[in-house]
Amino acid sequence: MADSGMQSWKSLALGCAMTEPGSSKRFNTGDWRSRRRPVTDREACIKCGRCYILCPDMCYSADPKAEGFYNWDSFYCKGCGICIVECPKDAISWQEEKEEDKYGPACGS
Amino acid sequence: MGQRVGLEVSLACSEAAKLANVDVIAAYPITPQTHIVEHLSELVADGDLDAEFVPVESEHTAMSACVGSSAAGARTFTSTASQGLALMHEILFIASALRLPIVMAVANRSLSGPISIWNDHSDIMAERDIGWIQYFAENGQEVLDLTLAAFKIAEDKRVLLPVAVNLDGFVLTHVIEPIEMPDQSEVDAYLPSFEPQQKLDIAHPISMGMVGMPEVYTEAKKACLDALEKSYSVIREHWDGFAKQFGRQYKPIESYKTEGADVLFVTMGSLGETCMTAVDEMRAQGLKVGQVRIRMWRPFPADDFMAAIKGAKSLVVMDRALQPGAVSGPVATELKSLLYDKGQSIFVSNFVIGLGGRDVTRADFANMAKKTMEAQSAGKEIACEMWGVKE
Amino acid sequence: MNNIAAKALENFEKITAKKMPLIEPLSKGHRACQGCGEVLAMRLAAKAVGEGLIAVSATGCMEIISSPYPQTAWECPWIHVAFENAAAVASGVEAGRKALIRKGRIKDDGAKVVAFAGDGATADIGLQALSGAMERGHDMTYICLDNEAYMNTGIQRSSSTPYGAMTTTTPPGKKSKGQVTWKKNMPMIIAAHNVPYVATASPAWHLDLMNKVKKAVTVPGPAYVHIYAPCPTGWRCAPEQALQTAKQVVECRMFPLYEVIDGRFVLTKDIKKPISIEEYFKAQRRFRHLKQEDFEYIQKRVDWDYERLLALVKATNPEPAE
Amino acid sequence: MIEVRFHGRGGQGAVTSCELMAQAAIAEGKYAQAFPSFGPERRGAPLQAFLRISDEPIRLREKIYEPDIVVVLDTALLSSGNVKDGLKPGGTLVANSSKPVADVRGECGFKGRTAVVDATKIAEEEMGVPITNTTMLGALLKAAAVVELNSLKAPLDARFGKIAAKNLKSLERAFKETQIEE
Repeated sequence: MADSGMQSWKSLALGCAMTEPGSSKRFNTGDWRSRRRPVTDREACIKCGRCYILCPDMCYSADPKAEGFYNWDSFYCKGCGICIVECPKDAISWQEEKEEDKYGPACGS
Repeated sequence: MGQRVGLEVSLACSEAAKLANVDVIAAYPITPQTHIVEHLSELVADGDLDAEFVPVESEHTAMSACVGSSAAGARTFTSTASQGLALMHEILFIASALRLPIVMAVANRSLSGPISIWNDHSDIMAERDIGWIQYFAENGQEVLDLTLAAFKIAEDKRVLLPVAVNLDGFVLTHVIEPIEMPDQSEVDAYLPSFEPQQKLDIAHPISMGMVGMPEVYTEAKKACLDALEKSYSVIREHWDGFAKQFGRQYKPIESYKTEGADVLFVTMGSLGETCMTAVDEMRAQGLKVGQVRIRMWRPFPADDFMAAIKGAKSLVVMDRALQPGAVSGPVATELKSLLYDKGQSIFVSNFVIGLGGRDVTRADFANMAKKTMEAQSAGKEIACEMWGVKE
Repeated sequence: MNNIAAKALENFEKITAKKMPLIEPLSKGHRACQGCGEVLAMRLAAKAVGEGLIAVSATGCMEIISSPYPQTAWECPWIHVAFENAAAVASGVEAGRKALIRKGRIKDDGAKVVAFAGDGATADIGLQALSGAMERGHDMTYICLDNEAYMNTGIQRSSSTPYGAMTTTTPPGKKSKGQVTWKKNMPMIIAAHNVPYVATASPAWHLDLMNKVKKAVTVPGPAYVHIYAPCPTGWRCAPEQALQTAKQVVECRMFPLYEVIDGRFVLTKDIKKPISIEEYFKAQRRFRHLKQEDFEYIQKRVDWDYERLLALVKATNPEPAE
Repeated sequence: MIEVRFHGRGGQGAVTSCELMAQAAIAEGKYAQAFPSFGPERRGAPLQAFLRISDEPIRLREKIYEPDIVVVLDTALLSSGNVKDGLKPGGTLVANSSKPVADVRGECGFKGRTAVVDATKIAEEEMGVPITNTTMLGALLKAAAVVELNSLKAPLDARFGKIAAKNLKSLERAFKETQIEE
């Protein structure tokens, strides 16, 4: 069972282009994290949005149910810790994480 | 009908690009191609051609810019020669892999070292595997016609591959000869505007030039290979269409006095016409010789070639480029491998001739035919002989 | 000196924390290393350009991590051709669109052609194509994401690697101190092309970075933005410290933030009380082998460069007549 | 010939584990091969590394599709499904996990011979870093005496210099603490 093609050559777009923009969204980089995840304490959070704007993997998105706060996305977070260092109020901190919890759906803090 | 003018062949090439109403020309000067791009810049400067003329800083950038403009959906033309073509080498493969219908005129000139600005085919022979459609013009009219047809072929949805039109440096580019200049209306009837199948468009974003992971690279190459192989019939179709529109018919393999010929010369490019005259003279002396000219080089028209040489006893194959360390010259190697596949054991002699601008005369053809017949009857082979080397 | 950029930026609308574009032309799921400062800088830049971005990448980390078939992280039109021709391809895209718009074949959708390339692709192998594109005056923006070495191939030195830094091809040893040449000053080289807008930026000041990119695409003609891009993997420092490093490099005056608007040098942040070079080097193992005399040499050279920049600011902004 | 496939992440040293084992085997006069799964490894991204050891010259350049042993350096990879693919019947799974063998088997759906050790804990206690590549070699040697343990000393010294001793200690501890169940 040597390497085989992933799709028929006839099904490739012209010039092997990728015609679905942002198809990487289906790729789980969350499993790159090991043993811990960043968690936001919304009491301390001042809604400055630095975690949202400074995350290299765009894991934070506005929480529709709580104006100004941000949800964290387990599916993409690689556990780099930039948000923890850059949060002006140290509202984000590491929390131990068991393997099975990693693949939960995108969840709020 | 167009009108008949005396025109330098280079300018006929530029006129073809103008008649095709190209959108972008990105080119860098190099002898002997320079007149093509100079004339284009004049046409643009005078408003005779509405196009962006991009005076790039190198041929590597010329082809890169052509990839960019073609990917943006613009009809794109460039031309180069020798070292310039060599400098484009890396990007030529990518242009075909991205299926971009760029048209390029190559004013064939030898490759350095030593540096030589004169004519032979070593530049294009070094680019055999780039995945482009490649064909040869043999005189000025053919340069204009085949450049026009190149856009039609390249942009056909069944093809969508770049096309290289080869014309011999100096021997064609710098010659004034009669050119039948078609009317714009005739050209517009033959060549519709370019409607790209996919392009860089913020309304329909796509990613071009992705990393070809091991799981897809083979299939990506197969798709391009298939397009090049299938382009054969589309080229025939559009050459026939050209004949209906303009009255001049082009075929993948052109034959001359092959009926009843024992010995056939095989030529490419501008040597063809001198060789035809040599055949006339030899026929007059009762020698059974004829000539086959390879116009379509990639994809190689195997069946047409086999049909054209039916009945011949020996082939005198002209190569105008060396293949150092190989069994024989590039064209001869191609033909011998084809003959082997077809179980044909026809005698083949191979001469590398006309390197670096050295002239090829009718006498050369006569002597090569004589030498071939002598070798064949003596049971000796001429695997690859450099013709006319001063010992 | 003409004032193309100044005129175009007259009523420039700044991006602020409140007025932040929501669009993300670079999407999630890309494969950058944990804590990659370069992908963050590219994300911010793409976000600043917004709707009309047409991106042209050079071969390099950002191209590889964002386009392993079939996963593309690009939500906007994107093309990658080769390593040394991002500027050339971009100039072709710009020329193609310009002709098609003029000939009425496509409508002017206001798209912005932006090239993204690393420091190697910009300062070394692609310098010629960049110089050509800038000199020809194409309406395009070129963004150099400078992580100070060839990271995609595994941390080899480039002409943009800082003096003294360890890379796999400038290893410190008995006979060597690491990189022995001074970092090539790309922004100055491009400014010398009389390009209407040149700027340097750091992701530590993300709004400044985004506004400079937005200005670059607003100014007609060629524009160049040189962005410091921390690389924890390549510089051997902790991923979470990426933006602290991006702050310190500016605060120690090694990477001054400024703009060159129609040839006028405008300092973004004048670092009056710089931190020491050692302070900046401390968190990065790529500098760990350096000694005191190295720090002194580097400090002298950094100060000299900074004084020269201040002189340029003064020289190109004459005092208002009394 | 014995074929071992290592699973780890960019930056965890899976390739180094293979290289150390190959060097040890070669020092013992055997033939060996160690190579990564070629590709743009990124820090954190899952990757594989391959090891072949044999008494005869090895004339194979394929990847390893049917390993005799699979070594999993990163616990998270156990549940990503493909670690056990192609494992030969009677082959052994060697895993870094703090859980008992039964849970490890459950996590990656493998019923065969399994060796488990909490390499992360050992590595942190012995070396202060959760890098498990050398520690897991102890578990590998416990699972199969592919090379002599002390053949690894020289390669470890050459590779890690001053911190080689700590690596060796961590490796030896893993050797002792590895639990194996048929």
